[in-house]
This record gives sequence, C-alpha cells and structure tokens, in this order.
Amino acid sequence: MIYLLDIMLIALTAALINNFVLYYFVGICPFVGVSRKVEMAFGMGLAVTFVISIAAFISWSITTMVLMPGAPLSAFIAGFFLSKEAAATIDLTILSYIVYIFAIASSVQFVEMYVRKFFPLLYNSFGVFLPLITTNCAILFACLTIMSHVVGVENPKNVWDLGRAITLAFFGGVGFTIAIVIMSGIREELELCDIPEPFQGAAITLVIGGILAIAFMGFTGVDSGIRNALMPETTARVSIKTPEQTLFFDNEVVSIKSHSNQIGVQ
Amino acid sequence: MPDSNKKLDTIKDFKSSDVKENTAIHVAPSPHIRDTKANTQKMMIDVLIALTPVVLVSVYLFRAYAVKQLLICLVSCLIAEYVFVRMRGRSMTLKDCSAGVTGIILALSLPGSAPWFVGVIASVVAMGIGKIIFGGLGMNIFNPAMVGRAFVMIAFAGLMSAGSYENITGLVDAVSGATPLSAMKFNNTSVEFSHLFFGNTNGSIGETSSAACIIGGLFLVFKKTASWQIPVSIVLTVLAIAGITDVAKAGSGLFIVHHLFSGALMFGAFFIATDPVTSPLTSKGKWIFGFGTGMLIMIIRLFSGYPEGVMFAVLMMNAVTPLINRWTNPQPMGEA
Amino acid sequence: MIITTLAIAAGTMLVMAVILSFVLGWANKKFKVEVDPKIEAVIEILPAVNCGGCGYLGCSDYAVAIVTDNDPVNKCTIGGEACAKGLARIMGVEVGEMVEVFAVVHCGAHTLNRLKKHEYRGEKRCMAAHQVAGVQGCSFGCLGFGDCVRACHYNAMHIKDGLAMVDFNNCIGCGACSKVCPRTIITITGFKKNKIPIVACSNKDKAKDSKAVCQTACVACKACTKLSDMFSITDNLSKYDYGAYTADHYEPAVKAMEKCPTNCIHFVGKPICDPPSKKL
Amino acid sequence: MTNFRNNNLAQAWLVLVIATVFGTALAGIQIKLNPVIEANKIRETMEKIPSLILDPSQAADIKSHDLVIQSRVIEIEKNGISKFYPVYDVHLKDGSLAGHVTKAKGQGYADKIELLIGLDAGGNAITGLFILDQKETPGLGNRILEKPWRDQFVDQPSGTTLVVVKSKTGPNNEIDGMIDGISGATISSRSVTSIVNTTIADIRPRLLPIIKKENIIRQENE
Amino acid sequence: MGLFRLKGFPGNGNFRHGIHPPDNKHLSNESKVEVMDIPKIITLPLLQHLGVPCKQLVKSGQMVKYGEIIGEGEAFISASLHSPVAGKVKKNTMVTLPNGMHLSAISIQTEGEQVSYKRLWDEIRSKDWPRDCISIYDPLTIVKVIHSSGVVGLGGAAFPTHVKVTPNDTRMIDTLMINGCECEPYLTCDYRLMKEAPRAIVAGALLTARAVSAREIVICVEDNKPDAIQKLKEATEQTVIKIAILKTKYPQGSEKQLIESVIGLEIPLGGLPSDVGVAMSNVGTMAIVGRAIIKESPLTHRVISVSGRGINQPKNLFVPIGISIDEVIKFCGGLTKDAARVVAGGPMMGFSFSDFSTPVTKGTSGITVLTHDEIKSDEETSCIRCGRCVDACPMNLVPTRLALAARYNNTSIASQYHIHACFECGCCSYVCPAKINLVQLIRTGKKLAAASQNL
Amino acid sequence: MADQPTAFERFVQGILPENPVYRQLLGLCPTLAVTNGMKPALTMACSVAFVLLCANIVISLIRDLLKPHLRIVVFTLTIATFVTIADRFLAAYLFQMSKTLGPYIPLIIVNCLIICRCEVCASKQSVFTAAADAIGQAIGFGLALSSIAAVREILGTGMFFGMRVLPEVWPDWVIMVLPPGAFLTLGLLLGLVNWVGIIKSRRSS
Repeated sequence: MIYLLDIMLIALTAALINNFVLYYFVGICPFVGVSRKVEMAFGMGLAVTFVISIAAFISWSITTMVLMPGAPLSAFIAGFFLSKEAAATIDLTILSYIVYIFAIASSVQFVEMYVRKFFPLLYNSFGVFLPLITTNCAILFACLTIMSHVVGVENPKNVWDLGRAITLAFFGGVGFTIAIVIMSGIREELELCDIPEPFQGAAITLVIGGILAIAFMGFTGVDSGIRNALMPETTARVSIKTPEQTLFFDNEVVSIKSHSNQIGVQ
Repeated sequence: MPDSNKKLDTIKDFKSSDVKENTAIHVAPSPHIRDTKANTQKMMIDVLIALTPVVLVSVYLFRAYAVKQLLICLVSCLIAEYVFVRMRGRSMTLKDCSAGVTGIILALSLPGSAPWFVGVIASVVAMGIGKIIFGGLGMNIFNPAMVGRAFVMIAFAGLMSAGSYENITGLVDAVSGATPLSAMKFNNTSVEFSHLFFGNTNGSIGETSSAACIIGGLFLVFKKTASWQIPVSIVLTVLAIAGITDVAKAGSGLFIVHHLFSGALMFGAFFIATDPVTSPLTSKGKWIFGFGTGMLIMIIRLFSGYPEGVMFAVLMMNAVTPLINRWTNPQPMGEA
Repeated sequence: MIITTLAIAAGTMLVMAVILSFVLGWANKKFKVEVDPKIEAVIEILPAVNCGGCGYLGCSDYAVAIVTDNDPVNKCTIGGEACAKGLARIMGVEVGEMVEVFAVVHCGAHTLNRLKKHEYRGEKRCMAAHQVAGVQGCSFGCLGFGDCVRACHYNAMHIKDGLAMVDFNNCIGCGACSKVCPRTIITITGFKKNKIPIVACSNKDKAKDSKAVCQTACVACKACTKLSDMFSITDNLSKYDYGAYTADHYEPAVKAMEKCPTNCIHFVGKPICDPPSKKL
Repeated sequence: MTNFRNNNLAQAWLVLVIATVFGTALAGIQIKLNPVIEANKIRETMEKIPSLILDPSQAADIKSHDLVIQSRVIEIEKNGISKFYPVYDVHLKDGSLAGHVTKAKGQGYADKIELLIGLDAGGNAITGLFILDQKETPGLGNRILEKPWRDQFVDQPSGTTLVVVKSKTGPNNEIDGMIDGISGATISSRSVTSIVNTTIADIRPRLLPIIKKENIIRQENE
Repeated sequence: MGLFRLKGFPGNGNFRHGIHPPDNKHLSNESKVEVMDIPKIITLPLLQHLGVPCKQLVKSGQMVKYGEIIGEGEAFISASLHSPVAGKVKKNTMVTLPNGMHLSAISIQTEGEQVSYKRLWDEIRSKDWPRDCISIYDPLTIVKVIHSSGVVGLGGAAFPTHVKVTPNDTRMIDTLMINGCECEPYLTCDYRLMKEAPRAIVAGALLTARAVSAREIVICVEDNKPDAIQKLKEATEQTVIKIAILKTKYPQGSEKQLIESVIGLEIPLGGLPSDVGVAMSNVGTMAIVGRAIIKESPLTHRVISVSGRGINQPKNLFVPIGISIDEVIKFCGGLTKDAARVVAGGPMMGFSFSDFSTPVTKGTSGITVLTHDEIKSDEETSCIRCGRCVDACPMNLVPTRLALAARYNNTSIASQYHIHACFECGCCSYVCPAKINLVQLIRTGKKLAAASQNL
Repeated sequence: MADQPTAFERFVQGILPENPVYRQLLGLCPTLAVTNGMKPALTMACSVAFVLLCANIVISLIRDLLKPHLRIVVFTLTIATFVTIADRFLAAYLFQMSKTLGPYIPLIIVNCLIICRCEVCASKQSVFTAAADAIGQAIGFGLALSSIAAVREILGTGMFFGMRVLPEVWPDWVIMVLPPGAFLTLGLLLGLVNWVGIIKSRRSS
C-alpha cells in the first residue's frame, strides 16, 4: 500500500508536477524542434517514453551491479586482487556519465535497427523518431535522477528499487509526451495566427512554454497534498540503534574517525 | 406587330448609363447581406454590461481599493494595447473594446490591496505576452487577463494574498484577513453562505460576490455572447467533486457551498472560462472544456498548495483547447 | 589499491566498448536495410547529430526528404555551408549555371489606365476579386490586391498604383507569385541580359474590346512584329520569344517599344525596379 | 588479414583505446578528488553545528578540537516505513555533552526540505534551526531561510507541539509553542514546523538513554 | 431533432444548423408574372450552363427563326442554345457574365415576324397540361428531347438536365425530388411559377420521373409559401406526387440539405444525389421539361424575379433568355437613388455585377438590387472564435479555420478540414460578428487547394 | 571543401553571427535551467567552455584517425570524459555551486553545441583553428547565458552577482527566477535579437 502510494506519487510528480520539460528544462530541443504537428509530437513522445524506460532499466542495473560503491560485480572482480573490505569500497561512479550515455546511444541504435528490419510498419510510425532521442537530455536526466536516488543515499531503505526507477522514467516520458503534444496542438493553431515576425518559430514556442510552465505551477504541492490526504502521520513504534562514529570539529578542519575507515583531510 | 416596334424604339435610346445615373454601384462577392445584429464590438460591450453588477458590488464593498484597481488596470491595458499595436505597425484595435474587457476582468481578479505596479505589470503582461505576441485579438491561445494575473500571482505572491487587505469600510468583516477558501483550507474555518453569496468576504475584488457574478453571467448567456455549456459544466463538475468529498468526510454541506460560491468559481465560470477566443468551438468541445476546468479546479483546491485554482485550471485548459478542437472537430455532412 | 581501481575502471570501459562495438557491428550487418545509394551518400555528408534542428526527425529523415522530395539542402544548421554545398553536389542542384530567372508581370495598366473600374467591396484578395465580374473592365489585367505580395517571401513584389511590380534586386524567381496569381499574368522568365523586353498586357480580346477597358492594352496592331521577328501575335496579343533572345535583338526591340501605340512593350530587369513608360 | 581488418573490433580500435585511456584517467581523478568531495559533504553539516548548539558568542571562538562530535543514526519505524535521523552528539572538550544536532527531512511546499535541528543536552529545548536544502518559492516560501524567522524556534521547549499562528500579537507574544507564520507562505512555515515537531517527537526518547550514559561516564571520571 | 417528423417522409423536415435571414419576399410575391416585350437585340453567351461551351451553328449575317437552334451542345455535359427571337445574327461580342466568365456571345438583331411572348406564357400557365397520358412518351425519347431542347437547371447552377435524367445502371433513382424551396431571400420566381403554373410543373415532373423511372415524386416547398402549397395540392390530386412541407430556413433549397430534410439521408462527401437514389430538379426546370416535351418548344424563356429595395417596382417577369439586364431593370421602373449593388440571383449566393449590358442567362433566377442600408457592413475585425459560423454551417464544417487557412495560404490545413465540402452558401459570412468574409476566403482557399493538388 | 574558414573567422563567428543560443538554438536546456543568477550561469558557461575547448582540441588531434561511422561515438566518449572531469572539479572546489547546478553539468554531454562544433570544425581543421572556434563559441554561449541571467537576476532579485543594484523598494519579480521566467526571458530575448536582425537586414537592403 505504502509502496503503491510511493510509486503513484513518483509517477504523478514526474508526469505533471515536476514536468521534465516545463520544470527541469530537459528535452527542450525536440520541444522546440519537433512540435509542429500533433502526430509527429505524439510519435516523438511515444518513442521517448519507450527509450527512457529501457535506458532506466539498463542504467539502474549497471549502477547497482557495477558502478556504485560496493556493487556486487565490481567487488567480486576486485576481490581477486584486494582484501574483502577494500574490494567493497571500489567506487566506479565516476564512470557513470560515460556508461549512461553509451547505454542510451547503443540501445537507441539497436532498437532502431531492429525495428527497422523486422517491423517496417512500426518503424514508420515511431521508429523514425528514435535517432533524435540520443541527444535528448530527458533520457540522460532520468538516468541521473535515478542514480542520485541509488548512490549516496543516507538511508539504505530509501534507495530506489527497479520499480521506482522505471516508474520515474516511464512517467517522465509521459510528462514529456503531454508537454510536447499540448505544444504541438498550440503550434498547429499558431499556423493560422498573425505572429509578429521576430517571434515566429522558436521564440513564440518558448513564450508559450513559459505560460505553460506558469499553468503547471498550479500543480505544485499536489503530491504532498495527496500524501497527507491518504496517509496521515502516526507515531513511532520501533527503534533500532546503529553504529556510532566520532567526529572532531574545529573551525578550519573536519576530521572523521570512524570504526571502519579513516579519511583525513587537511 | 406595330406596338412592339414602337417600344423597341424607346429602348434604343436607352443607355446603360441611364440606369446607373446618380447611383454608386459597386461589386462584391456573395453573400451580399449580413446579420447586422451582432458584431464583435457589440459582443464586447455585452461583456462590459454583464460586468457592471460585479463592478458595482466590488466598488460598494471595497470602496477606494476597487476604484483604484479598476482604473489602474483599465488605463494601463488600453495604453499597453496602444503601444504594442503601434510597435507592430498595425491598425488601431482599441475600438473593439477587447482591451477594456481584459482590463476590467484583470482588475476584478486582483485583490484590492495589491499595490499600483502589480496592476500595471499584470496589464502589460496580459496585453503583451497574453495577446499581441500571438497576433492580437482572436489569435491568443491563453486568456490574456489570466496570463497577466498568473504572472503577478507568481511574481508578487506576497502582495497578491488578499490576507493583507486592510479593513476600512467595515463591510468586509466576516473573516479577518484570509479569503474564505484559504481560511477553510488552512484554518478549517468556514463562512456563512449569505456572506459568500453577497460578497462580504475577503478576496479579489470581483470574485467575492457570487450573486453579482451570476446575474452578469446569466445576462451574457442570455445574450448568447457566452456559451451556456461551459459555466454549466464547470459548476456541475465542481458540485459533483465537492459533493463526493463532502460525503466522504461526512461534512455538513458547507464544504460544497464554499467550493461553489467562494473563490473565483462563479466569476471564472461565467467570465473567464467562457472567453470565446480561448475556449473550444463546438458544443461538445465546450462540455469537455468545462468538465476539465472543473476537475482541475478541484484537484488544485483539494491537493495543491494553492487554496484557489480557477486561474491555473483555465490556463491549463486553454493550452489543451487546440487539442480539444482537434478531437471534437465536426465531421462534415456525409463524411461519417 | 590505487592500481587496482585504475585497472578495474579501465577494464570496465574496455569491456563496455568491446561489447558495444560487437553488438552494434553485428546488428549493423544483421539488420541491414537496403536504401537508395543517393540517400546513403547524403547521410554520409550530414552530421549525424540528429538534433532535429532542420524540423525533420533526425538526419536520415532529412536525407530521405532531400532525395525524394527535393527539399532544400541548406536546412542543417550544424553542418552549415560546407554541408549544404556537399549536398548540393550530390543532388546536382548547382546554383549559378542556370540563367537568372525573375518574375515578370504581363500587365502595364495603372489605376488611371483602367476603364470601367468599379468599387470592389469584399475580401481584398485577387483570388476573391477574380471571381467577381466587373471589378474592372479588363478580365485579364492585374487586380492589384497583392496576392503575389503576400506570397513572396523575398519582399520582391510590390503593388504600386494598382499594379504588381517586381523588385528585381530581391526576386529570386521562385515562382511563388505566379502560382497564386488568379489571372496568371506573372510568368517566370529567364533573363539572358540584365534587361529584356516584355509585352505588358495579357488581354486576349479583340482590339475594340480591349481598348474599351484599358488605355495601355495590346491591340495586336502588328507594329512590333514588323520591326522585330521576335514578336509574334497570337490570340490578339503580341508575344516575345525569350528563349531565342540574344544581344542582337536589343535594338529592334527598343524600336518596337518606341513604336508601340499603346506603350505596352517595356524593358524590365536590373538594376532598377522599372516603372516603365516613355510618355505616361 | 583482410578478415581481421573487417572485424568490428579492428574497426573500432580507436574507440577501444580512447575508452581505456579515458577510463583510467577518470579513475585517477576519482581517487584524487573523491576525498575532497566527501569532505565537502560532511563539512556542509559540520560547519553549522557549533552555531546550532552554542551561543553566537561561544560559537565564534571555537578553537581546534574544541568539540567532539559523535555521529549515530537513529532509525524509527512507522507504518512500515522506517525513517533515519542522523544525530550528532556534541561534546565539549572537557567531555561534557553540549547538545545534539539532528538532520531531518520532510515534504515542503514544492519539494523536500532538509533541516538541521539543534537541541540542548537532554533534548529539552531547541537551540537552533538551520535549513540545509529547500526549493520553496523564492520570495515567499524561501523566507524560511531568514534568520529572524528561524530564531523563533530557539528556546522553544521540545515538550510542546509547535503551532503556526497568523500573527503573535498582543499578550500572546511570549507564549511558548507559537510560531509566526510567514504571510503568504503558510504551507512552507507549517512544513518546517511540522518537520521539527515530528523529528523531536521521534528522536527525543532515543536521546535520553545516552544522556544518562554520558552522565554516568562523567560521574565515574570525577 | 427528431421531435418534429415530416408526415409521410423519413426525414424530419429540417436539417442541422442553417440560418434565418429576413426573406423580404413580400416585395414581389404578390405581383403576377408579367411578360416582357420582344427586345431589339439579344445576346446569347455560348456557355450558360455548367460544362463545355456549345458549338456555334450560325454565322454572322444569317437569319434565324424563333426557336431555331443556334448553338449545339455536342459534349455530354453541355446544352444547346436556341434563339428566342427571329432575326439576323450579328458579329459575336465578348461578354463578362456576373460569375466572372468572359466569353464570346452570339448577338441577334430582332427582325421580321415574331412569336407572341404573351401566348408562350399563357401556354405555360394554362390548366390543360396532361396528367394521365404521360405513358405515351418513351423514357429515352424524353431524355433526348430534354437534351435537344437545351434544358438546364433553372435553380441557379444551370447543370444540364439531360445529364441528371439519363438512366444510369450503377445508381438507380428511387425518388424524384422537385425543389420548390426557394430559400434565397427576395427571390419569388419559383413561388409565382408554382402558384400560377402548377400544372406545367406537375406534367414536367411526371415526365421526368418516367425518364429516370423514379417510383416516388416529391415536391418540396418551404412552409412560408402556403398559397403555392395549396395550388400544388390541387394540381397533384390523383397523382403519385407527394408534397413535402419543410421548415423555412436557409439553405433549405440546397440539394444536400433538402435530401437530409426529406429523406433523412446524407449524401457522401463529394457524392451526388443519385448516390442515395435521388434525382433532384428545380420547379422551373420541370415546367420547361414539360413544355419541351409536350409543346415541343425549346428553352428560350424563363421566369425571373426582379426585386430588392433598390428597384422601383419589384416584379416577376417572363423574359427571353439573352435580354439585356438594362432593359429588365428599365421595365421595372429603374433603380432607386440609393441602390448600391445589383446581384444576379439571390443575395446569399448570387453574383454582383456592374455591367448592365450583360444578358439574362438560363441560370439567372432573379435580379436583386440592394440598397446602401442593406449592405452596410462594419469593418472587419479579428475572429474571436465565437463558433457562430460552426453553428451555422449546414455542412458541419469549421468555416473560421478554413478561412484562416485560406488567408495564410495553408492548403494542407484547408484540405484536412474538408474545404471542398463547402458549397459557399454564405451562412457563415452572414452570422459572423467579426464581419470576416468567410465565404470569399474559403472560395479562394478552394482555388488554392485545387491549384496545389495539380502541382 | 577547400574554403574552410580561418581560425579568426571561426572565432568571430562564434561570438555573434553564429551565436550558439540566439542563432543556432543549440544547448537550450542549460540556458534555461541555470540562468536564474549570474554566478551559476557563468559557472555553467565556464564548464561548457572547458569541455568545448578540450573536446575540440582532442578531436582535432585525432581527426585523421576517425572513421566516419564511428566518429559520433568518439565525440561522445571524449565529451563525456571531460564533462565528468568538470563535474568532479566543481564538486571538489566549488561544492555549493555544484549542488546548485545539480544534474545540468552532466547534461552538458547531450548539449548539441559541443557535438556540433566537433563535427563542423574540430574533425576537419587544425588544432589551432579548433581551439579558436571553441573559444569563440564559448564566448558566444557565455554572452547568451549571461544576458539571460542578467535580466532574470536583476528583475527577479534586484541583485547582480548577488549584489544589490536596484533600490530596496524594488519588488522582486519572483517569477523571473522560476521556470516560467526562464522560458519567457529567453523567448522575449530571442524575439528581440531576431527583431534587431530584421531591422538590420531591412536597412541594408
């Protein structure tokens, strides 16, 4: 129940409240470029939603298996060379950006080739949008957001599982679709408007984007409103104590002494 | 046939120019007659007439505050329209009264306590970004007054809360400070129905009195300047959702009354959502539009951080209006 | 520790790159779809960034549009000029080898020259006015409501005193104006010289009828055909053979212009936007 | 040989080389910079601790190793969700407990709000409040960052539930447990207040046993 | 919808949308049809119908008799031309018809002995038109005679009638609908014809029905013409002809709308009445068909109404085709001082013109002279998308979008929204509060769309 | 392709005539996201400049080794590497700023601007030209970013680089530092730039 609510709120937030395009400004290029026809925009939205879900799956898997500190696969390999403790601290998160962009690019290309060869009809309706997606920030943004909820989270129980990751990605794509379809509808209307010459094209699109962003601000806080409405706070029941660390403070330097490892900064 | 021959002679002397003498004949494509009863200016004047009760009540309730706000918005809307149209080098469009209508609706949707520059900025934004940038009257996608209001609402959120209203006349004393909806949302207090209906509450100067809005709105609907489908569907949707919520909470019914008669619901349903430019063309589309607006109003009111949702709901539905038009595009006869 | 970390990072990247190149290389062969070699050549030239800036769905979509629909080759902002030139070479649409073409208006009557003109109330468009009888006496001449001006993207058409005029400095001969002219009096003509003679009339009526409606109509008097064999009369209207025009034909044409009783032969072209007439 | 040249790997040799080189380089950078970044993250919190616990005058002349900070995590389970509160127990150099600082997170108006709450030793009163991270509406909600507003929380007893009121006018001015709401941003001020309330309610019972332990240690030392 | 059902018919006597302009028929509906005198000169354009121009058969200087064929409609969609006078053929002249067509015309100088036009009219309105001996005429002969008599639809479009009545194997005609709606304001010629010569109409209808082998014949009249309904009822007694009384509404007389009103069927987009088993013809055409077959006289005359506040004496006239409009106007007392626009046809779909030497053609159903007050229209303002045009369009189109598409030369949007379904009835322009010339724009849009499809 | 622009031409073109934001409409995501203040905007511009310069130099150095069908892969790889480096340096030495910019630094990877310059210039021309091009484009990008950021920061907070420039009575236009303000400012500035361009071309013709 709580998990479902969580999923629902992640979906709602990604699709409407913090819309990828109108709140985070990712995917602006297709938002401006490929929003002239509703059919085109819808196809683009579908393709993004599809690819973003695949990319989320791949990046979540790679992050949890290989990249994050103490990830099983890299720790296993490092275990051949290092002690068990040291192997568990192998941290490859620095490679994450490269890995993500490659995962996206190759999955897009693979899917495109596959669909083109075996489903020519499907390719004509949505495959043609695929190449445009590689440089779509929305996909990478979704991967990064998922990463920030997987790596470096203080509370191990708050780490996102695959379900949450894919929900965010999928509904992020849905939000992108909503924004771009609305925009394309408006732009079709604008074909018949007497727009001042300097504003034709990208400028008016951005201004409309601004007004849409204003409108979507009306949703701010809907997620917490729903959470409060469905799940009022109740009192605590159980508590567990966790290991302690000792830290010393002075004005200039922070030093941490913990039981497991020591990092000194000068 | 001697008779006809004689007549032929008379016709012989007759020239084309004789017929046309003293007349200025001109040509034009069909149709040659027009319905003279309706024109855009008259429609706009109808809206102005319909707004009079609202304006009068607001002036009665808020005195100088309302007068000041109305004047500021009206004047700056007209000036903004003039300047922007001049910048475009187009013929003047002040005559069609649409700028005046926008100005008055904008003023009525602002709280009386908002400082002068709020009205001015809202007017400039409404005219510039809301209207002229799309090509002027009839081309705008979003309701200009709502664009202006939304802009200042977010830009000057602190100044826009009616809570800072200073009670001078003594008429508005039902709730100190907060508007009925925010009082309800944040403090769980409610206001009597009669206050809501006649407007002795706080809020934007035009929205407090539901009675005035309904009177003006019915006039508009009666004159067919505004469609009846939109207000009806908005009110029904809000009624249904508020009713369900009320039943779920086992409320007293005041909840429904609040949602129906406070906030800008009546004002919005009759004067803002019905703006023909930004609402769908067909009656089916208008039902969908009204339903969507009502849904969004209630979602925003119930769950979001804002106590009031008409403005955002209308802007959002304006944005999807082209899509609604597309989906409800009438099938030509013989196509189906 | 450090060495191991470095090695594992390098190893991860290497493994990833190997897997990638294998999978994609295999897929490329396995899923190969035969396409027009011309399209492939175009794709080679395009930047393959797939930014969508051209308004198409990625570079290959644009390539298809270029090859199959003959779309303009200069839409790629990323590739810029070099890209456009390369594309033009493939498509063989080299600009510059062709004769310059301009729009030419085959009507020379200004408002005052027109007879039997009536006030027209209605949509101020040639296409609408053309369907109404009696806007002006002449059923062939320029209506002067400027459909061509609106159609022109290069600011090369103007209405002056009820007559469409071409600004030859701006005209690129795209033909947009001639497509929208309901009376088809604008033609796209190859200019072998800077200035060429045109017959500024399209009235195919007999002399009596055309004279009745216009002061500057061609009355098919054959004066021009006697001076230059480039002129010929068809349908009560003089015509000039532009295709065979050479420098030798200049003098006779000037004479014909001077001889024409209704001044309907004009010389038009660069460098001036021509309000052509000798007496009026 | 030709077969080898046409091989995908051979074609992509440049990619392979670059990938390997770049991967190694990045790993090097990681090893070099990671400690700095980690320290940055910790410093972000640590820097605030003295001002949250101590008086401003005291906080100003904190010297090297004047404070010993012990960190631990308290886990609370509610409705099947567990919540984590990182708690920093701050000891003076002489070993006496100066107070506790806890990090708390909760839903604000726009997004999550992250707070540091300072409590005196024993958790009886709030000694300080600091907002680490928020995305509230600029100009309205983000006025929770302003010191005068935050200072209202200081010296509030932790036993009472704090309430946001419209304005603390008149004689109510000094009544405990009243927080003046920010006009126009009721939700943001309420969010902060409710995060504080919940956090204190959650962790206060967990603070006490340790305090007792500390006292015992001190007594033994004496 | 559906509340009111037309008795005896599947339709409900009404169609969707439409408008109610003031009909102003009172100006001329009480004046009896008067017979014009023989004009001195007759001008007969070679193309007075839809389709291919007819081939000229006479030369300059040649003498012709009344009713002699002077132009032959060789092509299938074409109609022959007959001389309404006896006289001498003069040199061809160029005429510009009100609909903008610029073409060559035969002119005939009246000379010699003439038939009496009064007698022709009396013949038509006499009561002795046969109703029961129709079966002696062979269907194929009827079609042939219609063709050779040059009969075209007199409702306005002037579509050659023989094309409509030629039997077609693929599309069987079930119902013959006689259109007597005359929904255009001002025009009363059909009304007068129905009132004064119902028998001729009935005879023609029976003959036509025989030609197309229709089982049902329906005469459709709007409910604002009770007199005509009464007369028709009398004339159709003991025949199979039914009379449908329809709601007065513009454009009730348009064939698609009429079929929807009476039969309740919609003609497919781009289709013809025959797609739903209907043949449709105007009442005037029926009278001419009857006359052509029974009296063996070709189409040389027609009834027109000259009406409007800009004319001194509004009248209904029986005129020879080819008579100059000058003379007609003169016969009606000339134009008043404030006449501003002269329209061939009704004010909704007629063509205005300025050259009064233009002849009356087969398709001219009337001349409407409008005054300055009537046509005074405000300046055009921007479309405010009020949707009134959508509510008025009988074809259920979105005129504002079509017009804007035409204005911005956007043919793809225009085609997408079915610009070709528009038949230019003018309802949208009539109701538009912004005074946008919607129909005119749509008309240009249709041309542009057609042009772009050809490219 | 004989007539490639010279280094100087490349440099000048990038600043205004081919301004990446206003003329080519490239890299709009960061342009909108980080321009609510001058500081983040300039940090972003510097990061982009760093990545652009490094990527251009590296690509130019290895341009003879590039295979056509693999060039985009190499570009992406290079760009991603330098973006990661920039990101880590920011996190290490400008921690607060790195937190403010959040995911928009890694999103430089998919910024079309850099891949575009690699394609157009670096993969065809010498190191020097490529570097000049990178600097020119980076200056152009920085100018665009700072113009938007200046408008947004001054109107939105009355401050410039965090210092108050407008009097205290100035009511902050909060909307300008929120997402809608970003769209509106860029849209209006873009319109303004186009307008100036139109007027110029009208005058010259």
